[in-house]
Amino acid sequence: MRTALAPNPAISPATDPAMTTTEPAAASQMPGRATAPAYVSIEGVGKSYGSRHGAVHALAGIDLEVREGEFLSILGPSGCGKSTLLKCIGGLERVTKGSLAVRGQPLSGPPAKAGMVFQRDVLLDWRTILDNVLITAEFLGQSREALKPRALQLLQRFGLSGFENRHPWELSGGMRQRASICRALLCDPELLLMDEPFGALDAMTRDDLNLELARIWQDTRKTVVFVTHGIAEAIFLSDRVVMMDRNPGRIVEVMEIDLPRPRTLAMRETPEFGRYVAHIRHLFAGLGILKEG
Amino acid sequence: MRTALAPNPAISPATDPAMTTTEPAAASQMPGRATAPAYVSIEGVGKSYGSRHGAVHALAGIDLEVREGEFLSILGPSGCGKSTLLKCIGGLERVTKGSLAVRGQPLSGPPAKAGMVFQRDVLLDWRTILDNVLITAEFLGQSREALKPRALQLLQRFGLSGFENRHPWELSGGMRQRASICRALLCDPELLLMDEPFGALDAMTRDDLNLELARIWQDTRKTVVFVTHGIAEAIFLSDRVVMMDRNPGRIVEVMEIDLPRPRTLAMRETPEFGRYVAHIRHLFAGLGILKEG
Amino acid sequence: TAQEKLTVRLDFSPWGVHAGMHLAKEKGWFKEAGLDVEVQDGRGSGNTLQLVNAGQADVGQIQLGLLPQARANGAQLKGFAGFGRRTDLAVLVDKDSPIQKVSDFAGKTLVVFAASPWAPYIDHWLKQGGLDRTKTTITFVDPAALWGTYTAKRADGLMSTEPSAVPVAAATRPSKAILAEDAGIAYPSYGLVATEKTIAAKKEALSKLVEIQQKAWAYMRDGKIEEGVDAIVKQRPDAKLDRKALAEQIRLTIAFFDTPATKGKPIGWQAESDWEVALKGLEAAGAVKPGWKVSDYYTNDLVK
Amino acid sequence: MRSTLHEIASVLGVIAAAMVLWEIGVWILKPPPIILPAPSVIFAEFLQAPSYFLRQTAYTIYTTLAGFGLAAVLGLVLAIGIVHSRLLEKTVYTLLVALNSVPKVALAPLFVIWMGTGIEPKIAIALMLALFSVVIDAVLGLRSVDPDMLNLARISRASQFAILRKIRLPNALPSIFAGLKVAISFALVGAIVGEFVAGSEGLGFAILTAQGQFDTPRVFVCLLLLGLLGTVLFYLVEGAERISLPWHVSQRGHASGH
Amino acid sequence: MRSTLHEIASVLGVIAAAMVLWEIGVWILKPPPIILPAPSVIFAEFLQAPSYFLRQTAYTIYTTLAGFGLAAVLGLVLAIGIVHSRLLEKTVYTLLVALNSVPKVALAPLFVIWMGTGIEPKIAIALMLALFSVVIDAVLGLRSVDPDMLNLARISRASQFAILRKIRLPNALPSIFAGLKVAISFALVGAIVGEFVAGSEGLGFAILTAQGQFDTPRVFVCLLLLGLLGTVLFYLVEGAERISLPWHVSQRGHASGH
Ligand SMILES: Nc1ncnc2c1ncn2[C@@H]1O[C@H](COP(=O)(O)OP(=O)(O)OP(=O)(O)O)[C@@H](O)[C@H]1O
Ligand SMILES: Nc1ncnc2c1ncn2[C@@H]1O[C@H](COP(=O)(O)OP(=O)(O)OP(=O)(O)O)[C@@H](O)[C@H]1O
Ligand SMILES: [Mg+2]
Ligand SMILES: [Mg+2]
Repeated sequence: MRTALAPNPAISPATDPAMTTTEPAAASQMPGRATAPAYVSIEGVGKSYGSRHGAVHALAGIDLEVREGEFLSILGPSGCGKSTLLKCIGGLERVTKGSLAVRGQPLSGPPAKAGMVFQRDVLLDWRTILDNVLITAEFLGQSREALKPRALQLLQRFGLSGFENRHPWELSGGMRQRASICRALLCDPELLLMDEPFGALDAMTRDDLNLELARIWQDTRKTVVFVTHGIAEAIFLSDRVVMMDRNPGRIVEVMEIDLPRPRTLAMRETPEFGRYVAHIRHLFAGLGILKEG
Repeated sequence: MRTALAPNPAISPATDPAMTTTEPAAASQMPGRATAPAYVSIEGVGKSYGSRHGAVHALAGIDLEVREGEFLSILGPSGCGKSTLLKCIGGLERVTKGSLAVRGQPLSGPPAKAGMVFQRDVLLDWRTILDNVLITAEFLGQSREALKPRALQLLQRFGLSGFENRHPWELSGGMRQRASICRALLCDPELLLMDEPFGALDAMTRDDLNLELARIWQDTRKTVVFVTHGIAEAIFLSDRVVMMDRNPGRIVEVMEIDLPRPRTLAMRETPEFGRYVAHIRHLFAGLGILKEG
Repeated sequence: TAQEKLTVRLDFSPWGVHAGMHLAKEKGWFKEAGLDVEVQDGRGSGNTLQLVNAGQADVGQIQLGLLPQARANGAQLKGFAGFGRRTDLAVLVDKDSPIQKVSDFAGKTLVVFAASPWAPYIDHWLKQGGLDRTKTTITFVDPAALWGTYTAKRADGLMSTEPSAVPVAAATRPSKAILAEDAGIAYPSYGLVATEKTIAAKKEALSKLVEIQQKAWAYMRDGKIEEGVDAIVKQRPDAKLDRKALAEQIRLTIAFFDTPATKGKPIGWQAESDWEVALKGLEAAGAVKPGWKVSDYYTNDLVK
Repeated sequence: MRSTLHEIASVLGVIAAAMVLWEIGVWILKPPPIILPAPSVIFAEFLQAPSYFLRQTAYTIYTTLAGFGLAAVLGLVLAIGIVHSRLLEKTVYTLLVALNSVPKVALAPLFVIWMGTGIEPKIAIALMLALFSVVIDAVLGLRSVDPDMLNLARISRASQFAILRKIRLPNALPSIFAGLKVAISFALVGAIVGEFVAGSEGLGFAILTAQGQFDTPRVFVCLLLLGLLGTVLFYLVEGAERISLPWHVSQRGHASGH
Repeated sequence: MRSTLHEIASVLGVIAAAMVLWEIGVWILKPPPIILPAPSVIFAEFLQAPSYFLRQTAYTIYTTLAGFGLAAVLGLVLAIGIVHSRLLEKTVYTLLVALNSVPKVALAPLFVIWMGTGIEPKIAIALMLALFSVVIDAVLGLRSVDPDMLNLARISRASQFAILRKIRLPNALPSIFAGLKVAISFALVGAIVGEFVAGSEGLGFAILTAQGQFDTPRVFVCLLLLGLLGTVLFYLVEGAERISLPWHVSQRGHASGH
C-alpha cells in the first residue's frame, strides 16, 4: 500500500504543478524508485502517551511505506511526533494502534540490521569516543579489533581525529553528535534511522556532512529515514520528503524529490530546488505553523 | 578598547567592499551603536582544558567587546570554542589567560542579572515544566507567585501551553529546548547568553522564535550574546556577528550587520542580506571549513 | 593406640572453675588415659548447653541447674558429674555495706544478665524478703556490660555466683556475697553434661574424663591450688589472667563442692535429695512444670 | 492505590509461602524443637501471649524509629557538610568510617556504662548502626550532579543553600532513599542490640529471656516478629520513595515493568 | 599517586588528632580506666603483645574479606536477578528484607548450632551483614539507566546479557561502590559478631577474653585496631572506586574540588 495524504486542499492550488507529490498516479510515473519493494510498511499507526494529565496523541493514522534503498526525510514542527515515529519504526516504542511491518514481517521489537542516531547523542560517559563508536560492534557480536580501523576512519571523516581517546564530557555538543553518527554507521546497517543528526552542527560542518551522508548513501544504498528540521537539508538528501503536522501528529503530504544524483551543494541555488523549498514553506504556512514576518 | 581582528588577509580581498567589518575606521562611521559603552570586555583571553591526553586550547587570544544593549552573535565551526567563550563570559569557566570584565568590573564568578540558555536543555527531571521555568525566580529570591503569570505567558508564547504540568521527559527535544529558553527569560536578565537555543527546532518554529526573540530584544534592549550555527539566523538577529575558527579557538572577523530594525523575515530575501550570507560563507570557505560540493 | 577425641566446652572465658581441665592437660593426665581432649572457652553456660545438645561439642562444663529448663524445652542432656554441688548463687554488694539479707535490698538496684541461672529465681528470692520488682529495681544487662555497670556504681548489687565474682570484684569494687541459699534456694552448680546419646556411646571415655577431673580437683584441694593457677595461665597465655583472683576462685569453687547429702561421697557424685530440693524450688519459681523425675537430669553411672 | 494493595498482598504471599515450605521442611527433617521449631508451633506460642509480644514489639518500634529518625537527619546533615567542606570530609568522614568499623556489640557495654540502662543507649546504638549507610549514599547522591545543573544555578547567582535545596538534594533523593532503606533495617538491628545489652523491655530483651530459658519457640516468635516488623518498615520507606520520586527512571521503569 | 599519599597522610593525621584530644580529655576528666583508658595506656598495652594482637587481626581480616567477597558477588547476582525478574523481585527481595531485619546477634547462636564453631558461621554472618547494602544500592544503580541508553542497545538487538554488561553494570558502578563501602564496614562488624558467639581466634574473641578479665585497656586495643582496620579496608574500596570511575561526576567533582 503506497500512500500519501492528498495535499491539503487549502493550499494545494498554490502548489507548483511541476512538483511530484505521491498521489498514486504521480508516483507511477517514476517506475525506477517508486516500484522498489517496501522495506517498512506502516498502516494506520497511532501512538498515545498516557499520563496523569490525560493522553497525548503523538501519532494518529499514519500510513507510510519506506521503500528499500530509499532516502526518506521527515519534516515537521517541533512536537509533531517525528521522534516518536522513528522510534516506532525502530521497534523501540509500541504503537497503540495500527500495524508496522519490516520486509513484510510484522514488527515485534527492533528489526535486524538497523542503526539509529538518537536526537540526544546518547554517549556513554564511561567509554572513550572510540569505544563509544565500537559499542555497536560489541552489541552485534562483531569483532572490535576488525572494526577498529573502520571506526577510526569514520571518526576522521567526521572531524574527530585526535579525540578518539577522550571521554564524551570533553567534547563540544556538535562533536558529541558527530560521534553518535559514527556509532550508528559503524556496522553498515541496512536500515538507518536518524533523528536530527545534524541538529547541533553549524551550517558549515552541516553542509559538509550532508555531502558525506549523500555519498555514503550513494555507495551503499541503505534505506534511510531521516528526521530533520532543515528544509533544504531534507530536499538535498532525499528521494521523498514526508511532511507532518501536530495535534495529533499526522502526515500531511509526501513529496517526491526529483533532482538528479549525485547532488551538489550548488544545486541548492537552482530554481527547481527553490521551488521545492517554496512548496514546503507554503504548505507549512498554510497549516499556520510558519508565519510570515 | 573596541576590537576586532583584521580580516584574514587570505580572504579579505574577496570581501564585498560594501560590508562593514569592525576595523576601527569602519566602526567609527556608525556612532549610534558603536559608541555604546562596553558591557563585557574580553582581553587576550585564553582557555585550555587539561587532560591525560594533553591540553586542548579551546580559546586563544580572544579580544572582544560586547556593547551594552547590543545583540551579538557568534558563528563558527563545531568545536571552535563558542560554548567555552559563552561560559567564560558567564563566569562559569575560569579563563587560563587574559582578563574579562563586566561593566568595568573584573569578573570573578557570574555577573549580576545574567541569564543563560545552555546548549543542552538542562531541565530538572523532578520539576514540572512550569516549575522548571520558575526556578530562576527561586534562585534570584523573587516571588514565585508573582512571576507565575509571566512564566505561563512565556510558555504560551513559546508554544508550550498545555504542557505546564508535565515533566521534562514527556516533552519532545524541541519542546524541552523552548522550555529552557523561557527559563532564561523569566527574570528579564540584563545580559542574556544563549548557546544555540534554537538548535533542536525545525525551520518553521525557528523562524517564529527568531521573530519573537527580535521583538523581545527590541522591547527591552538586553545585551545578548547568541551562539548559533545558522548563518541566516545570526545575520537576521544581530548587530554584529563574530566569526570564529578552531585549533585554537579564535576570532577571525567581527562584522557589523547594517540592516534596518525592526527586521522582517522577508528581509532575508533581499540582496543585502544575501551579500552578508555570501561574505560569511566565503570567509569560512577560505578557512577550509566550508567545502563547495 | 589411637587416642579418643573429646571436645569439652567450658562456660565462659578463663576463670578458676576451669582449673580442673587445664591442670589435667598440663599434667598430661588425659594423654596417659588415652584421651585427646580439646578444651574450648565458652560464651555462657546456656550457649554451651545448646552447642553440646546440637552435637557441636561432646561435653559441656556448665551450671547443672540449667538442665531442668533445657530438658523441659526438648534438650536431651544429662549431667554425668557434679562438682559444685552447693548453691553458689549470690548477690554482690559493697564489702562494707550494711546489707545482710534479702529485705535489705528494698529500694536498691540490681543488675543481672538475662541468661543467668538467677533469672528464674529472682521473684521467688525477692519474696523471701517481702519485696517485689516494684520495690527493688532489676535491670538486665549483657554479661559484657555487667561488670562495668557494677564497678561504675550504676547498680547497688550484682547477681552472680560467689566463686566467680567476689575475687574479681576485689580489685575494682571490693565486695561481699549475700548467698541465695540463705533465702532457701537450692541450685546445683558446675558439672559436666553430655547428650544421652554421647553418654551411651562414649561411656568409657567419659568415665575416664570424670576420673581425671576427680584426681585434678582432689590434687588442688590438697594444697596445690597454685599449680591449678599455673595450668590455667599456661593454657591461656594471651588472656592476661590475674593469678590472685584465679587462686581465690579455685579456693571458693572447692568451698562449694559439698552439700550435707554428698559428704564423704566421691567428687562429682550427685545426691538425689539435692536434685529433689532444686527441682521443687524450680517448680515453685515456675521454671519447670510438675511431673518431673529427678533421674532425667543426672546419672552417677560414670562416677567411680 | 490498587497496585499498592496488590504489592502488599504479594509480599505477604511470599512470606506465607516461605512459612509453608519451612513447616513442610520441619515435618520431613524433624529437627529437635530446641534447634528449629515449626511455624505452627511458633504461631501457637505467639497466640499464648499475644499482648506480651505486641507490647515488646511496640517498644522496639519506638526505639527503632527514634534511632532511624535521628540517623536520617544527622546523616543528611553530615553528608551535606562532607560534600561542602574539604575539612569536614577529612575529619568527620574519616572518624565515621573508623567508628562504623567498631562493632556496636562491642561498644554497647560502654554505652550502657556511659548512658545507663534506659532507652538512650538503645536509641544511640540504633542511630549509629543506621547512620553510615545514610551518609555514604547521601554523599554519592549529593556529588553526582550534572555540572550544567550547577552552572544553571550559578548563572542566577543562587546561594549555596539554594543550590543545595533546589538542585543537590532533589537530585540526591534516589540515592538518599537507597541509604534510608538500608538504614531502617539496621536501625531495627541496632535497637535489638541495644536491648540485648541492657534493659527490660523490647523484642531483644524478650529474645534474651527466652534464650535463657531455652524456650526456642519463643525466641522464634520474636525473630519472626522482627522479620515482619523489618519488612513493614522497609516497605514503608519504599512507599515514601515511590511517592517522592515519581520522576526518577528507577521508579518509572519500576512502574511500567520491563 | 602523590595525591593518594597526601590523602593517606591526612586520614592518619585526623586519627592522630582524635587520639591527642582523647588523651587530653582523659587527663582532665580522669575517668576510671575500666570505663575509658587513655590512648597512651592503650598503646602501651598493645606494645606488650603486638604479635598476639596482629595474629588476631590477621584472622579477622581473613574472615572479613571472605564474607565481603561473597557478599559482593552474591549481592550483585541477586541484584541482577531482582532487576530482571519480577518473580525474583517478589521473592528474594522480600525474604532478604525480612532476613536483614533479624539481628545477626540473635541469629548467630543458631548459626553456630547449625554450622559449628569453625570459621564458616563467622563468614556467614559477615556475608549476611554485608549483603543487604550491596543489593539495595546495586538494584538502584541497575535500574537508574537512561531509557535512551537502553534504546541504543536494543536497536542493535543486543542480548540482555550484553545490555547488562555494557550498559547497566558500568552505569551502576558508582552506586555499587557506595554499597560496597557500606558493606566492607559491616562485613568487619559481622566477622566480629561471629567471633563473639563462637571461636577462639580473632579480634572479637580477644575482646571477649579481655572483657572476661575486665581488662578494659586490652578491649580498647582491639577496638582501636578494629577502627584502624575498618578505615584501611574502607579506603581500599574507595581507592578501587577512584581507579574504576574516573569518568563519573562524583569523582570528577572530587578530584578538582568545588
Ligand atoms: N570539559 C571539557 N574538558 C575538556 N575539553 C573540553 C571541555 N569542554 C570543551 N572542551 C574542548 O574545547 C573545545 C571547544 O569546545 P566548545 O564546547 O566550546 O565548542 P563549541 O564551539 O561550542 O562547539 P559546538 O558547536 O560543537 O557546540 C573542543 O575541542 C572540546 O573538545
Ligand atoms: N515519553 C513520553 N511521555 C509522554 N509524552 C511524550 C513522550 N515522548 C514524547 N511525548 C509527546 O509526544 C509528542 C511528540 O513528541 P516527539 O518527541 O515525537 O516530537 P518531535 O516531532 O520529535 O519533536 P522535536 O522536533 O521537538 O524533537 C509531544 O507532544 C510530546 O510531548
Ligand atoms: Mg524529536
Ligand atoms: Mg557548543
